[in-house]
Formats: sequence, C-alpha cells, structure tokens
Amino acid sequence: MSYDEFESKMDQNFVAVRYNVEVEGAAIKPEEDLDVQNSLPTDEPFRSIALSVLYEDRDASLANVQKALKDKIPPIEIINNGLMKGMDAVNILYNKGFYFLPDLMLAGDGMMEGIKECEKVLGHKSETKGTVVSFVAEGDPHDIGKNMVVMFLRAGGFEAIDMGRDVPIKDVVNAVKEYNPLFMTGTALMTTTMTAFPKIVNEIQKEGLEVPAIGCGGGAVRKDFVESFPMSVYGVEAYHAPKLAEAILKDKKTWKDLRKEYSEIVGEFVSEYS
Amino acid sequence: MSYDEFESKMDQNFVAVRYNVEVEGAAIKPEEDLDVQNSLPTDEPFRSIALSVLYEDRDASLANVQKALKDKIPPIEIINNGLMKGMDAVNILYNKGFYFLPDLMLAGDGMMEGIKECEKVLGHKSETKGTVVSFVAEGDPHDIGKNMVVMFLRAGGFEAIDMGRDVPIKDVVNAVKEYNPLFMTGTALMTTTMTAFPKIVNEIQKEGLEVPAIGCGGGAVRKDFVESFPMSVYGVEAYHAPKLAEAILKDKKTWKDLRKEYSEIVGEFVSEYS
Amino acid sequence: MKRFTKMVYKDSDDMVFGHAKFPVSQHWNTQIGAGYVVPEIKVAPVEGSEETKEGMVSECRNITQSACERAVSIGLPAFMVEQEHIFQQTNNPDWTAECTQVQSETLEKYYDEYDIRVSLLATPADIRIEERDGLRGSDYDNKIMESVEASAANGASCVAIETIGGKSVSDYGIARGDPKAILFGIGVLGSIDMEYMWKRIVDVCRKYDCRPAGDTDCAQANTAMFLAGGLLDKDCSHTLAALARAMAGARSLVAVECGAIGPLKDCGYENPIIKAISGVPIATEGKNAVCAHSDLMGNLSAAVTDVWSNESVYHREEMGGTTPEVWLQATGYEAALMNTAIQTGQEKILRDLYTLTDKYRDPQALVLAYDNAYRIGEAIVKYGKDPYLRARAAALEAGAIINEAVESKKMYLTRFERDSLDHALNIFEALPTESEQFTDDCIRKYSRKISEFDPKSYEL
Amino acid sequence: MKRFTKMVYKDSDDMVFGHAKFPVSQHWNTQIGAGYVVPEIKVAPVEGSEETKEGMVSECRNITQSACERAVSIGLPAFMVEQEHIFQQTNNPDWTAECTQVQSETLEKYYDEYDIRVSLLATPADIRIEERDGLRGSDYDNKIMESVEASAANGASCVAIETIGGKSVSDYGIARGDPKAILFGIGVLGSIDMEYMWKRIVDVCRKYDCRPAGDTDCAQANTAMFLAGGLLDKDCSHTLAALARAMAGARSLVAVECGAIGPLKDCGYENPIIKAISGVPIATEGKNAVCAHSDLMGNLSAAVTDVWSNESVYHREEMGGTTPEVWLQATGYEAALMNTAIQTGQEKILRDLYTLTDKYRDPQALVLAYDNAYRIGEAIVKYGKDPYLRARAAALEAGAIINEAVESKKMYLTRFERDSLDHALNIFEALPTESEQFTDDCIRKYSRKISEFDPKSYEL
Ligand code: B12
Ligand code: B12
Repeated sequence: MSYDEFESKMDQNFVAVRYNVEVEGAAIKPEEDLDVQNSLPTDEPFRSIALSVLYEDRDASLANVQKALKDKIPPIEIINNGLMKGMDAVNILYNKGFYFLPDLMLAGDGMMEGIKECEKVLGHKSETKGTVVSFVAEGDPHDIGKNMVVMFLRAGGFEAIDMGRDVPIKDVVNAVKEYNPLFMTGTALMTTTMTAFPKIVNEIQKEGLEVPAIGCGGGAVRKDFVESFPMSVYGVEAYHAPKLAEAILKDKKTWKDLRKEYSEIVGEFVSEYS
Repeated sequence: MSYDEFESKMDQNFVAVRYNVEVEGAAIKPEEDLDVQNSLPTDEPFRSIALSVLYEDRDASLANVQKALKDKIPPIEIINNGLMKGMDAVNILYNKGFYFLPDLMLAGDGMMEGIKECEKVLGHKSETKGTVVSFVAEGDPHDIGKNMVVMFLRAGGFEAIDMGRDVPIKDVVNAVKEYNPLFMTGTALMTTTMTAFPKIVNEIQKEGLEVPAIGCGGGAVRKDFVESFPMSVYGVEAYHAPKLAEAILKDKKTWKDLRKEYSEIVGEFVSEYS
Repeated sequence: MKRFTKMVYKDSDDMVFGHAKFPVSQHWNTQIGAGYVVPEIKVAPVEGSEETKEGMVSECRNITQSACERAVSIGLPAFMVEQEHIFQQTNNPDWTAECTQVQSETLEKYYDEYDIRVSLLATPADIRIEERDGLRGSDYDNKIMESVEASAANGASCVAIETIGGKSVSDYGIARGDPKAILFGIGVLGSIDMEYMWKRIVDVCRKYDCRPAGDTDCAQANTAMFLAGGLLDKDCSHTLAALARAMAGARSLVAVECGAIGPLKDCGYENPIIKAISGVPIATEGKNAVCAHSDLMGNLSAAVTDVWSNESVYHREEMGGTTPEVWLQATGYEAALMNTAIQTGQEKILRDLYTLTDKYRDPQALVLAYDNAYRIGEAIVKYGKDPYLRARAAALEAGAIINEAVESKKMYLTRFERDSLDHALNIFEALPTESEQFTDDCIRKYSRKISEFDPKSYEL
Repeated sequence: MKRFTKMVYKDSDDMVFGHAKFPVSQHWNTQIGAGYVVPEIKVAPVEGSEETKEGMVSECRNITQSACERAVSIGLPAFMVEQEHIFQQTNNPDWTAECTQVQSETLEKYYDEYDIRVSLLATPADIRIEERDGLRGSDYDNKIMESVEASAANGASCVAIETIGGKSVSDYGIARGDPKAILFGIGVLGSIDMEYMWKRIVDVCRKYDCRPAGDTDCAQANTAMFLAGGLLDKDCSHTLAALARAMAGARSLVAVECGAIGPLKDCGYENPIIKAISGVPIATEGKNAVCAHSDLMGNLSAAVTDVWSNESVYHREEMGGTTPEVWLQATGYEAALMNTAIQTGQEKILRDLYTLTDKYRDPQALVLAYDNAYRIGEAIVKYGKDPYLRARAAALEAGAIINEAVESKKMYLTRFERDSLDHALNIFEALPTESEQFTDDCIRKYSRKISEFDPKSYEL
C-alpha cells in the first residue's frame, strides 16, 4: 500500500486546520501601522533612535545613542523620548500579533545597549518605573521562562534584577532587603522545586519584610499550589509580568487583588479552574 | 479485508493477557478449605447454622435459627457461635479470592435474617462490636459503594446504621448525637457533593461532639481533599471499613493514626500519592 | 410508539466510526455520523462550584473557553462540549438556563471567528429518587423537564440524560449476582421508565433548534461494569456484567423508539448494539476516558463511534494545561486518527484493529465487538415488541457468544466467570415466555427484598 | 569513535513501530524493538518528596507499585517505568541507589508472580551548570557519573540522560530567532558535550547488566518546540523549531556513536531520524503525553516508536485511579493497538495513518514524518564525520522538505514562519564549509553576547 496514494486522497479539512494561516493578516512595514505612527517621535535624533529599536538593530541603536550623547542630548531624554518610545512601538506590534518574541528580544537588546550607554554618561542607573527582582527557584535549572519575564519587564520600563537560576532561598531574601522591590517574579518548572516559593515567603515574613506580590510561574507550577500560601500570585504568561507590576505601581494592587482581578489586569481570558 | 483473517493471525500474548485466568487456583468446596474448617463450629445446631450462612442460603439460615430458638438455644449463642462463625468463614474465603462480593452479600443477607429472628426473642438489639453510621453525602444519589460498606461492616460484626443516600448534613449530625458512633462512613461520588464532608465535620465540632474518625470515600473523592479537614480518613475499598473500625475499637486509633497507618491497618498496599 | 423489529444495518461490516445511517445535523454547522468523528470534552465542575449559581456559571464558561482555545491552537476541525448537570443545576432550571447560555455564546464566538464546527450537549441530571415520592410526577420529575427545556431554549445543540428507572432492583441484583433481578431491573423497569421520560423529552426538544440525543444505562450496566472492575477484582463477575450490558442494549433503545436521534450518550457502552439496530450516531468513550475510570475495552469502544469522549475529568491544572485543554487534545487527536482513516479509505482496517485489540481481553469487550453487538441487535429485534423478551434474548445471545469463543479457545474464563455465566444462562432459559408472568413474579419477589423498589413508579 | 556515514535502514518504508534493526535485550525478559511496542509510564515526584531520602524512596515505590497493579489488572503484556531523577537524587547517589533498588524489587515481584515483562529506565539529571564550574570535572559532573553507576548497580534495565551541552548558546538563539546560534549550540557544542558524557556513561553501564539507552535534545530542540507552542502562539517560529529539530537529529546521534543502544529517550522528537540512521530502538511520546505538554504531532510520533511514553504527569489521584495507573493505561492501550496491528500484519497501514494525521498540521510534524526523517538522516550521514556540517545539512534538508510541501500546496505557512524559514536558510547556505572557521566565528560572536557560555566547557 503506498503512502503517497493515501495522502493524495485526503481532505485535510477533516483532519487538521491551520487556523494560524487562516487568520493571518496582510504583511505591513512596522512603521506603517497607525498606532505605531502615533507613538513614534517625530523629531530627531529621537526618531532615529526609536526606529533602530523598532528595527531590532542593536548596532544602529548604539551608534545613534552615542551620536546623540556626543551632541549633548541629555541621556534621560534619549532614554525616555527615543529608546522607550521605540520599545513602546514594538510592544504595540507584539500585542497585535505582527511582531513575535524574537523581535521583542532583539529590540530589547538594542534598547538595553542604548540605556547602558546613557547610564555611563549619567554616572548612575537611569530612573525606571520601579525595581522587580526575578529568579528561578533553588534546584531548578530551567531558565527560559525567567529570561522572558526579565525581558518583558525591561521592555515595559521596569528595572529587572536578574538573579539567574537555581537561586538559594537566602539569596532571594537578601535581594528583598537590598532592593525593596515593587514586585518579584519566581519561576519553577518542577514540582520538586516550586516548593521553594512558600519557603521564601516564610523567610520574608520571618524577617519582618514584605513584598507587594510575588508572581510565581513556570511549567509545573499550579495555581492551586501558589494560592496555598500568602504574598503570591500565579503567573501565567511572561508578558503578564509588566502588567502585574504596573497594577501594583499605579493602582496599588495587593497580591490579593492580583489574584482576584488577574484576568482584567492582564486584559485577556485566562483559564480558571478553581 | 476480512476481520476473521486478521483474528486468526494474532498471538494474543503480545496484546492482552488474562492474568486472572493465569493465576486462578483449583476449585474447592467451601468447607474443604483448612482455615474454614478450623473456624467452623463442630457441634450442632451451630454447625448447620454456620453452614447455611456459608452456603448463602437465606431460607435455610432462617429455618435453622428458628429451629434452634425453638430448642431454647440462647439467641446470643446462636448469633455468636453460629451465624457469626459462618460469616467468619465467608470472610476467609473472600480474602483468599475464592468467594466474591455476591457471596458476601448473600451470606450477609442470610446472617442478617437469622440475627433479626434472634433479636425478636432477645427483645432488643443484639450486642455488636460497636455502632457505625454510614451515609451518602447530601445531593448525591450514588449509593452502591455505601451499600457495600454497610454490608462489610455488618459481616464484620458491627452494627451499621444505614442512613441511605442524599442525606442532609443536619441528619448526619443528629445521628452522631443519637448513636455516638465508634466510626462513621461517608460516601460521595461527585466533586460537588464531597464538599459535604468538611461541612459535616464543621457542624460536629460546632456542637462540641466528636467521632474517633469519619471514613470518607467514593468515586470522585480524593485523599488530598479528605485530608484537608480534620476528623477524617480517606477510605479506599469498602472492605477496609470494618478493618478501620476494628483499629479504632481495639487499638484506640485516632483519625490521625488511621491516616498514617492506613496501609498496615488494612493489610495491603494502597496507592499513595501525597 | 414504533418498536424496532428489523435491523437498519443489513450487515455488521457496514458499521464503522464516523458514519451512521441517519446522521444528525445541528446548528453551528456540525453533523454527527456524517463522515467524520467529532471529539468530545467533558469536565466535572470543581468542588465548591455547586454553592452558587455564579460559581457554576463561571465553571461552565471557563471549561468551554479553555476547550475552544486548545481546539484552535492544535487545529481541530470540530468538537463537542458536554455538560453533565449536577443536582443543583437541574433542580434550579435558571442555573441550567444561564450555564447553557454562557456556553453557547462562547462556542458561537469561536465558530464565528474560526469557522470551527462546535456543538453543545446538555445533560440534565435525573434527580428523581424512587424511595422519595417515586419516579413519576414528583417535584424532581418536573424540574428535570424544566431543565431540559431551559437547555433547549438557551442554545444547547442537543440534550441527553441518564435515566435511572429500575436501578433499585438492578443494584440489588448486581451486588448479589442475581440475574433475574438484573433482567427485571434493566429489561422491564428500565424500559418502562425510559418510555415515560423520553416521550416528554422529545416533545420539549422539538419546540427548539435542539436535538433529543440519547440515554445510557449508566445506572445499571455501568454499575455492573464498575463493580466488575479489573481482571483481578472480585466484586462482580465479568460474564454477568457482559449479560447486563447486552440487556442494556434492549433498554437504551427505547430512547430512539421515542424519537431520540443521537448521538447516544458516551457512557452507554451498549451503544454499538443500538447503532446496529437503529442506525443513529453514537458517542462512546474508552482509552481516552482513563481519567474517569478503567474499562477493559479502551480501543474496541472506538470501532463504530461517531463522537469520541473523555467521559469526565476533574477541573484542574496539568503540566500540559488545564484539563479541558488536555483531555480535548486527547480525544481530538484520536478523532483525527479516525478521520485520517476515513479520508484515506482505511477506516475498516482501523476499526478492526481497534476491535481486535480488546476482543479477547474480557467477556464484556467480546460481546461489544461490532460483529457480536450486531448479533445481539438481531436477537433484540427478533423480540422487538416486548421489552422483557428482547432483553432476555439479548442476554442469551451474549451468553452464546461468550460460550462460542470459549469453545474455540479464544476466550478464557475464570471459575467465577464460568460459574456465574452458567448460573445466569440456566435461569434465563427457564424463565417464562410471558412478560406479564415474569413481571408479576418479580414484583412479588423483589418488593419484599428491596425496600426502595416501588412498582407504582412504573405504573405496575 | 565510529561515526555514521551510511544509513542502516535502506528504505524509509522498512521503518515501523515495534521493530528496530537492532533490538535490545534487557533482564526481566524484555526486548525492545523486537516485534512489539512497550508502553512506558513516567510520573513526576510530588512536591515535598524532595525533602528527604525516605520521601523520595516512598514516591518511587508507590509510583512503581501502582503501575504494576494496573498493568496486571488490565492485562498488559509488558511495560516500562522511567524515573527521571530530580536534582537531589543525582546529587546524592545514595538516593539514586535506594530509589532504584526499591523500584527494581517491586517490578521483579510482579515479574515473578505474573510473568509480565517489565523494565526500569533510570534517568539521572544532568545537574551541571555551565556558568558555575563549567561542564567538565565539576563536582556535579562527578555526581552524575556516580548516579549512573548507582542506577546500573541497583537493577535499572537501562540508563538515559538529557545532556545540556550547548544550551546556553541555543537558548539565546531560540529566544532571538538567531539560526546561527542554534546551529552552533546544537550542532557543535551539543555534539562535543555528548561525546564527553556518553563515552563515560557507556563504560559504566557495561560493567553491569544495564544498557546504555540514549539521550535527547530536550535542552535545545524541545525548548524551541515549547516556545513555538500552539498554532496561534507567537514566541518562536515553527519553521525555525523544525530546523532545530533536524539539527537535533545530528546531535543526539552522538550517544549511539558512543555506544548507546536504545531505547532512545522519549522526549527526543528527533528519534525517528536517529532510528533511520542507526537502527536502534526508540522511545517516543505524543498523544498520550498531553498531561505534560501539547505537541502538534500526537499521532505522527507513534509511527516508528518502540517504547510509547506519557512523558510525565503529576503524581496524584484521578477519578480513574492514581496517575501512574491512569497514564500507564493510556500508553498501554495505545501500545496494544500497535501490537494488534503488528500481529495482524497491518502495522504499515497504521503507521501511515498515524503519520498522515499530523503530517501537515505543522512544519515540525512534517519534517519528522518517517519518510522525511529518513531524508534528513541521509543528509546527516552524507557529512557524517563532521558534527557541524551534518547538523547544517540536516537543517537545510528540513528546509527543503518544508519548501517542497509548500510548493505542492500541501503545507501552508504563516508570514512569520515563511520569513524566518527564508532567513534561516539564507544564513545556513552562506555559512563556511569548514567546521573550524564556523566555530571560531561563533566563539567570537557569542562569548561576548552570552555570559553563561564558556568555550572551555567544550575544550574549545
Ligand atoms: C527544555 C526543558 C529542559 C531543559 C531546560 C533548558 C532551559 N534553559 O531552561 C533541560 C534539558 C536542561 C531540562 C532538564 C531537566 N528537566 Co526539563 N524540561 C524542559 C521542557 C521541555 C521545556 C521548558 C521550557 O523551557 N519551556 C518554555 C518556557 C518559556 O516556559 P516556562 O518557563 O514555563 O515559562 C512560561 C510561563 O510559565 C510563564 N512564566 C514563567 N515564570 C513566570 C513568572 C511570572 C511572574 C509570570 C507572570 C509568568 C511566568 O512565562 C512563560 C510563557 O510566557 C519542560 C516541559 C514543559 N512542559 O515545560 C521540561 C520539564 C520542566 N523538565 C522536567 C524534568 C524532570 C527535567 C529533569 C529533572 C530531567 C532529568 N532527570 O534529566 C532535568 C533537570 C535536571 C536538574 N538539574 O534538576 C519536567 C519536570 C517534571 C517535574 N518534576 O515537575 C518537565 C515538566 C518535563 C516533563 N518531564 O514533563 N529540561
Ligand atoms: C453508576 C453511576 C451512576 C448511577 C448511580 C447508581 C447507583 N445506585 O449508585 C446513576 C445513573 C444514577 C448516576 C447518575 C449520575 N451520575 Co454517576 N456514575 C456512576 C458510575 C458509572 C459508577 C458508580 C458506582 O456505582 N461505582 C461502584 C461503587 C462500588 O464505587 P464507590 O461508590 O466509589 O465505592 C467504592 C469505593 O469508593 C469504596 N468506598 C466508598 N465509600 C467508602 C467509605 C469508606 C469508609 C471506605 C473505606 C470505602 C468507601 O468502596 C467501593 C469499593 O470497594 C460513576 C463512575 C465512577 N468512576 O465511579 C459515575 C459518576 C459518579 N457519576 C457522575 C455524574 C456526573 C452523574 C450525574 C450527575 C450525571 C447526570 N448529569 O446525569 C448523575 C447524578 C444525578 C444527580 N442526582 O445528581 C460522575 C461524577 C463526576 C463529578 N461531578 O464528580 C461520575 C464520576 C461519572 C463520570 N462522569 O465520570 N451515576
């Protein structure tokens, strides 16, 4: 019996439908999008800087920023009116489904490169919306989710302290002391490492410290587990992290609020099961 | 293509193995089993009474008991030396895999019929090892598991109060007041009815009452759920019920002990997952 | 009422998954039994959701939405959501209305956006309790019909139910290995009660764009099957469970005779028999229902299915997603395999492989192999006009099928299975050939023994 | 070390589930790839069990015993238990020893009592961390080898591992859609590290009655696959993930070249490529691994499998039993279907149905259809002696396969998929044909960008 013969008989529509192809919109140039147009700066050198971020061109970003700094443009303005605007545009396209994760990562790299350059001139860290500490649970080597979280936080204008993976509990607690973060994100991919989360909360409480919320997410982590201890909120998608941080920052939401209003805060349906 | 042709080609051993057939022992007459022989009474009328239970013959059981009572054999002796001995033998054969549930149910019917007859003469309920209250959770119509539990308890010499199915919480609490049971069994087959268990415990506690343990079992019930509230133990197989009751009676085990020592108490491996 | 006295399928070999003689059309462009198999997803509401209407509505929304998301994410062409109502939903028809509405709105959204074929099966609970106010005319009885109507009026594609008539007697019989009680409970009482229920359900459905789907002998044959358990269990003999299943074929057929058009409900393992007789599409469950229970025919039960179900699963999170996502993917991928077989013209081979995988795993599987199911169907229609005689004939035929397989050394029985089969067949053979005589006998015998049993519930 | 420069299978059509050119014999009368498919069950230890050795030993006992009970209760002729070690087990080889022992004792008990074929696969964790003490000679590195030995010495039938060499670089590449980094991470660094690890693992195993089984590119190709996600996700392009998978074939082959004999580990979706090249039996996972994750080739991945796995599931209770029971039943029933196909001579038809069900669901599935996997194998052996060139060839071939399918209008791509495929193929075509030059290039480029990457870990 020949495989090709089978294949030629099939109407795929009764077996598998590639909905992604079906729903795809037309290709456009990034800056043709109306919302992007509205968010991009019109005056130079900010427009070029923003565009180099939008075009995910790390080298161009660096060069443009260096040139602007040489021209005595205040570094704060370069960051806020150039680099961040470019990143805003990237976020717009990501949310619309025109840009994808690699675009964000690369644009983020370009933005970070530019910011570092500005900070050299500033002589200190630039102002951000606030500090978030991100870590992978002790004993856990899986770090891609965390890397994404860090990237999304940075793209959203937060300072994300990346503590890496397999981070001992005491180091996390020390980071709370050191940074007094607005928000914390923990990632664990295994049943046997997510147990670090309640231990961390416990230590934090013992030391009399507090964090508005610790977002706990990653492969094996379950909402019911996360909600079995205080100070925590179950994190679903990496790009939810800045939205959660934003809600804490702007609307003074607590971890209890975040649990209750998660879906509204992140602005999309999230499967619930308890 | 012909189905029969396919069938004739198959070596079943690579597809499915009927291990039950493979491990089956030889057929024997019930009273040929050595342990049964040792447990059966040798003197009449007890032997005949016990044998009528062993042979699952409700009518014979009744007739033999009536005759013995007419012969002025004390009803207590009939129960303890006749009916219960027959049931002991039945239990032996069940545990060895020679007898099956229907044997137990029918033998149990025969035993109960005889006991009722004796109690008429006694003028009161006969002495049992202790009282156990069995119910199906409120809102739940599934009652076969509960029926089995009741039967096993009775076969094991306990008085089992059968409250039926879909039993309102307050009725269960009232039963605690009324019977002050040694042990209680609750059965729920649905996620949405097993929630009655913690409510019952809560009410019992509110009223200042106590039960050594409430065995909670049935289709949808999970151990982790049962262990999320006090006074309870997760019940796996209906025939475990008398063993749990026995452990409370003889060894003064508490619900905490039963949880910890479940496997030893019921004398077999029980899947654990937390 | 029309009774089946002839087989709609003329040859067992004509039966195959995804095809029914009489396909069913539903809204949202879904056809059942029309050349493709539809995967089904069913999720039990989480503990606590029964407390309030809001809780239950939210469960229903979440289950449905999760299923929709996964379906488009893996490219399923079609799927069905079944919601089995819990007591509170049926007892409060306004809960049913709102739950059904939110589910149908959600499904419709995806249908509109992706052109995906979707379907919603609502299964009100049979909340009647024989020993409390009987089966007819009680408050509970009325609530059921209101709940059926609330489902139909609020967007359900079809309605099913698991009626419980005769259960008090069959339960007694199953636990005690009493074949006569089982026959009476399933064949006589079950059939009588179904007629009472289904005439009304069909009338209600016909008022709306909602199909009367089917019933299942869950209350009886499945109880036997679950008590029978695995190969090494010793609660109910597997041969007796096989006979109970055959009788269930005669009983569950009544829904169709009253106007149900399918898909017959998933947990009706007897459905292949009824499909053979009547040609209606069926839902079945097997190897993707391991979340709910263990059967001994996980593949075989797919052989002639039209809707492939996971039975039921806790609503919670797996590593691979929430359970509506995970288990829809499971049934969805199996349905995709069947649909590939249909598209390539290999459906009969896959059907036969499914069947042979389990045919000799257990006597319960054996009698449901589609060729044997067909034989049982033939036995039923031969006595089609008499519910008692046809159930008895079904049991005798099932016994004959098992014995033939044993004689040809394809099926091996344990002593328990052998003894209880012989015992049952002896009893069945000796039974009266007059329904009335049998019924009178049984009423006398079992009213005394079974306190829940009330002949008035069956107008006897 | 022998490198593959010829295909062991001479025709892709010769490949089918349950059969491998070089079957593996293990104790407890189990053969892999010898004419029947073996179902696998794997369960993740419950949270908290990592706290003490006793906790972990008890988990291992319970998982194994539950699996054994269900296996005999439903009549499975054979099954395999895999235990994926968590950090604590590997880091404490005495935990490994005790866990393995209790599992092998349990399995042996059932083997003795029921004659059921059983098998135990131990998978120590690769606990090395590149940015802490590097990949070679660290404490962690030594613990891994001790743990391999503890597994082999205490009754494991075979040992597998998921090595992580090259991951720092491929992670960077996957998240950024950088094809060169992916090729360097998988093709060059991954292959180098595997050689380092596998020579030692094979030596250890040979001292015992324990088989060196295989590796998987979980760390790299699976990361791409999971980031790629479902059809509507937008994290990693599915065409790039398909190329990563093809490269993984070139990489994971190294285990076999070092002496691993299979079954190659379940989550290696690249395994069909390696089976085609080398003839060793493979474990795979798909539609019965939905508990663990969602892939887009749930049936296709069964086409040429020898051990059929559930991947991994939480250890807890379902309505149908505990998860070791439920999920072993799931894989067990699918394996039974495949074995029926083998017994009836229909295995190639079922294989083709499995394949066609998913072939055009996604580019990742397309390149792993057994005929295409074979083509990728051919591309690999053509450059068999050079890990870099063969990985590049694999990617180019996979690209060609996708493009052909697009041209013949069987595969449809989204813009994101189309663009990233073109981008990657352009880059790959322009790459140097000298391994050394490519390596130098990459070291220069990526040491700067990726702080975790340490060339010394690869003796570069
Ligand atoms: C790739 C992978 C690996 C790679 C890791 C590569 C890396 N750089 O991380 C390698 C090969 C190293 C690996 C190793 C092991 N792994 Co692994 N691995 C995986 C796999 C296949 C994919 C993980 C992944 O990267 N996913 C993609 C990322 C992006 O997802 P994510 O991190 O969950 O993040 C998403 C969200 O969770 C969210 N998020 C995460 N954190 C947060 C926080 C907040 C605040 C928010 C809002 C959101 C958020 O954002 C992301 C989506 O947008 C998973 C399977 C799975 N289902 O996840 C198994 C898995 C995690 N691994 C598993 C296992 C068992 C192991 C090993 C122990 C196996 C072994 N014995 O060899 C070893 C670990 C050894 C050790 N040192 O202990 C198991 C864990 C089971 C368990 N016990 O619970 C899994 C689940 C696979 C399985 N068997 O089912 N693994
Ligand atoms: C038969 C059956 C019915 C019959 C019940 C017959 C009867 N007399 O009980 C009928 C048809 C009536 C029925 C109805 C419904 N059912 Co029903 N039913 C089943 C089924 C198939 C078998 C149940 C059974 O009898 N098992 C055998 C007995 C012996 O098992 P058991 O009671 O669990 O007892 C064992 C152990 O648990 C233990 N045990 C029990 N209690 C205790 C206590 C102690 C102390 C100990 C030690 C041991 C112990 O002993 C026994 C073993 O030895 C189950 C499936 C399943 N997996 O269980 C579904 C099931 C329970 N039903 C289910 C549902 C949804 C329903 C309905 C709501 C469906 C509907 N919408 O129509 C209705 C209920 C309507 C209502 N009024 O609310 C779901 C529940 C899902 C959930 N929400 O959690 C299940 C799980 C099926 C599924 N879909 O998966 N059902």
